[in-house]
Amino acid sequence: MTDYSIRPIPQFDRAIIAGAGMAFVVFGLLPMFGSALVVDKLTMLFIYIILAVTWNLLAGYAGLVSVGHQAFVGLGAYMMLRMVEAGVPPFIAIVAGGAVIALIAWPMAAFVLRLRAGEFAIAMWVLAETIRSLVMLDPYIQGETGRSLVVLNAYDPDMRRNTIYLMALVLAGAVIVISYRLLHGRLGGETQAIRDDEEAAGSVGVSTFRVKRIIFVLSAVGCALAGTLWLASAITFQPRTAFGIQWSVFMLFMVLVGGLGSILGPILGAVLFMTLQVIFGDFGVWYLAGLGIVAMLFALHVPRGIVGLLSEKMGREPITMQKLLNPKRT
Amino acid sequence: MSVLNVNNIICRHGLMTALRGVSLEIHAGEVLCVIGANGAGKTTLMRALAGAHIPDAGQILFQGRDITRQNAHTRVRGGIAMSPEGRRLFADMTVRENLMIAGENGQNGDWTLDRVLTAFPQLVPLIDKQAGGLSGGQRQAAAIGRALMANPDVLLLDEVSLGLSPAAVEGVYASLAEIRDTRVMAMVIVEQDLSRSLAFADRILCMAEGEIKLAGSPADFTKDQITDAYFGIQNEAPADV
Amino acid sequence: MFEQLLQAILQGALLGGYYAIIAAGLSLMFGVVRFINLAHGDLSILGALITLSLVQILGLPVLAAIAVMLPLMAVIGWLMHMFLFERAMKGGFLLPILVTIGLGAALQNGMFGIWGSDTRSLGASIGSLAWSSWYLPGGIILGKLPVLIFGTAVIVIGALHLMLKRTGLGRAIRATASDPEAAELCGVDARQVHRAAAAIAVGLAAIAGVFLAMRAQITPYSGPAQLIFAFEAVVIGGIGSLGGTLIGGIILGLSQTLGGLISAQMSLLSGHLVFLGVLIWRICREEKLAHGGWRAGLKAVLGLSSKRRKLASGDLS
Amino acid sequence: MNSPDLQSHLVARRLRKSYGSLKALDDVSFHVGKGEAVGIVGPNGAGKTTLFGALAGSFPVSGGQITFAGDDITHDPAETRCAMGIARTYQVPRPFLGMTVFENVMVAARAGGGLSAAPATDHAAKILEQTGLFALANTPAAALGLLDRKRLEVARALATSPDIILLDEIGGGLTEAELVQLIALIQSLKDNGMTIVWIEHILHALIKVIDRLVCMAEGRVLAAGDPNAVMQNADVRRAYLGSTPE
Repeated sequence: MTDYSIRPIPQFDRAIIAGAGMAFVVFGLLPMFGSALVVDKLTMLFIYIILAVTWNLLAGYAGLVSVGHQAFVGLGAYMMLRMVEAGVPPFIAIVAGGAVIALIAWPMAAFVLRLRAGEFAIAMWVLAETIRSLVMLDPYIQGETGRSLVVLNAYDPDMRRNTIYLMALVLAGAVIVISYRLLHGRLGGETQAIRDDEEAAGSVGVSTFRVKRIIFVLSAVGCALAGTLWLASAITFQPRTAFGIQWSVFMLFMVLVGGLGSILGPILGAVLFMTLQVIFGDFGVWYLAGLGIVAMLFALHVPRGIVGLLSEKMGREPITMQKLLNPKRT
Repeated sequence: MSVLNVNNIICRHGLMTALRGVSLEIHAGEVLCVIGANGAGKTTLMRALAGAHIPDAGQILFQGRDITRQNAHTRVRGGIAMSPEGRRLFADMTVRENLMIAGENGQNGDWTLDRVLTAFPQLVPLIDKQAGGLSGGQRQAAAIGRALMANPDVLLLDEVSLGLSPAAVEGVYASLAEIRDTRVMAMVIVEQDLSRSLAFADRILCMAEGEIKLAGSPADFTKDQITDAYFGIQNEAPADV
Repeated sequence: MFEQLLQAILQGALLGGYYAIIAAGLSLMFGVVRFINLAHGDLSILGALITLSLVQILGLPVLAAIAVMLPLMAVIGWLMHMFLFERAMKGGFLLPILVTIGLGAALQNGMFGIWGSDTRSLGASIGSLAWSSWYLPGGIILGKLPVLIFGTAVIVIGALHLMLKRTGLGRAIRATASDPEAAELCGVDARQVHRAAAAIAVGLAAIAGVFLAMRAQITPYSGPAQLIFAFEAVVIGGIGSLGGTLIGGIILGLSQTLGGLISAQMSLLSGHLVFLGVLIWRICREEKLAHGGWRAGLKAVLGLSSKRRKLASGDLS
Repeated sequence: MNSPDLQSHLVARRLRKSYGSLKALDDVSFHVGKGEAVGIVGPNGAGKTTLFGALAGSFPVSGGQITFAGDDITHDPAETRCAMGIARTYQVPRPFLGMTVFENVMVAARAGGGLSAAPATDHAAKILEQTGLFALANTPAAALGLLDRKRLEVARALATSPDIILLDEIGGGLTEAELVQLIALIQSLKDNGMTIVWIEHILHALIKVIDRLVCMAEGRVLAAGDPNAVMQNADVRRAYLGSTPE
């Protein structure tokens, strides 16, 4: 019998993880000396990271491409609005408004997850539109006009900005850590097995539907949290923006360019996306058209994104979920 | 004169090698029957000849021209047509439409709808029925008729009698015999029925494990030689079966 | 009240013609090429905007503009299939979705860049057709344009149907849809057939776009909504049949106009709800078949399977 | 050896499965006793693999009933059947291509075997050793050759700790030496009490292990029983060779 052990995390990956931990602390201290503009931009970056990581969980690991997850971004924002209206303190509503979306996504999964690839993608989109129409029926939202989170104006602007910033930072960190931990456990293997071959996964005992449903609900909650944070920083809720298809395009861009189905990919993608937005954002629609073209080119020519290119250079993927067996001949 | 020359082709399905260096020659107007057990590589050979499977190595010459990398539809237009394994009729189209497609996209020649219906009279009452509703024998007749509509110089027929009732097999072979006796087109037939092959073919080819084990005129071999080659047994203890 | 209802039913049915045209293209791509093009709606708007420019800038008559635009759009469809879709299809089911949504974003924003954000319409260029109506007995008013659109839809779908049934290209398309390899073995060049299907699909989208621009205002961002309507019509009518697509379009049109009787907001919503209803019914029926009965099927859909699992006892040592 | 005292473990009664007008399974009844090894042969398109799919729950059947250890499992999904102890391999190997060999086996050990992380690791390592894959544990499944993919099929099925294993043409394409190893492995599984159903074209391999042989053709069972008797059966010879050469 050969003796063995599970190979420990490589040195380089540990360095990245330690670096990320330090970055987290530095970002945590940043409001003490960063300008309001920087804090705002970084808040947006964290929101993008949440979106990219959760969408990657769905598409990259479970193989479910949705172009309707704006439904949850919008719903999260709407829930928060309603909770605050009902008297919940806004900073609590940021988290609660996101979490409560799980109750909607759970029954929804029962139907949408039975659809095949392309149908799932568009059916999600129709659902997003349906939910937007339903939300617009709420008289409080005033149809297309929307509503503002006026309660937040009662807080000191700096305090408000910094609190939202810190919440975004913590939530982004939590989303990264939770998805990392989750994918390292049993669920991660099962999810990838489903992505690679759903029927074969079932035949080795993976409860395919249950696993997909868990991932679906998690991704919904992630998007909803991004939605609440976005509402908290933008203040105004307009159904057309909150439920807009642009969220899907952004998520797609970040994940594709960063690296679909990798841990680092969506984070790198979000950073790159934010950078591009700061530099080229002034070009308006041409910038957005460019994003579409770049996403298309990456999908066709660099399907594993920046992380794929990095892996080729390094000879292995940085920060994988791979578990390796270390044989020690005895 | 040889119409088709196959030189040492190798075909892989992903990681599995289905043909391990097969060479053969097909003469104009001759009938060649390919026999062998499941997994011997017969169907892959047929698909390689038809252009549905491009070989990983080797060469295929048709009337002296290299067609190794030519795709299936170009070969049909050049004069090689196949009735594939499983018939593969277009189920929601009528028999007439199934036949017309090959007629419209194949070579010109004297195989027309009328002639196919004369050769396969069982198709006459079915001509406007959906192909999906036909019985096994009718399907086979339609599939062979479809290949004939392309007016090929080489007609490839995979698994002719598989799944057919004895009466249907008789019917199909009666029609094939007429075509054979005109000696206009070469036929390559994959046939599981050994005695049928021996009776019908000018030459037989026995395959096992992706190689040709035996080739020649049926008269040249004993029954035991053929059965052994069929099961891929070479000078081993006789099998228990 | 009764008149209003009748009026709504008529309008809804006529509107269905428009949906059927755009849906027919989507359905053709899905049925023949097995490819879902998420930029289908945006291509429809592109066709409309090109027509608009030909009319308003070059001063072409509307029909001439359409005659110039249609072949152009068909060529665009052909080329897109050749350079984008064929490659995307090789990458499994993920890539087509990713590529076409990227294409959609590029098209929408590119069109915005070229044509600007103003809402536009062909309504002004088609004279009295845009607003004149027939007055039927019983107070029913029938707009000439909706009737024209519906009539064209029936003709276009009928022509498409005849083309598929009666012509060599049609047979080749159907054969390729049913079994691309068997079609190849009959001498059909499946790749060219796929490209031709893409060209026809984009052409249909463009016709629909022109009609949309005639009866309503469009913006570069109107495409996604059209895609959704097309998809809804296809699913309601059942994938793979042109007649079904027409019926699906009419049902969608009816649900929207009838919903519109309740309130303006209910119009789109009721269309979506009918679509979701059909989808849910279809899923439940599939599960019923798989699980041997409605109750077991419904339980399976909701994940309430009551069967207790036993752990395997056999272990090897 | 259709001995009546064998408790029937997995039983299929009058299974039907149609794809359009094609009857892939046409009233097939099949049973295997606990600890028994049954071989299945038949020409291409006989419905052998479809029978496996029906038994393992890969798709719903059009009619008929399947029971396992007395429970009706006709409408249970594949994962439930796997957890109950039915494992299958695929004729064309279907490894999880994005994962390593070890990870492939781990998924099966955890999901199908119901083991938690540490025991699953031990179990997986043991099975990798047993199937000769240990040295390849960290190789991506996509990089495996056909033979190793077939080994991985067996390893993954074994990792779910099954009572009964359905093996679909795992011997095809192997060299004679590899075949000997494979036969030894299957024999050892049988000796440890595992029930085995094995589809195989390589008759001489099959016959070394099995107690009973079933021959299928055109979606039906042509003959079943003692392997030699089945192979002498006139229907079987006709299905395989056509009418025998005179």
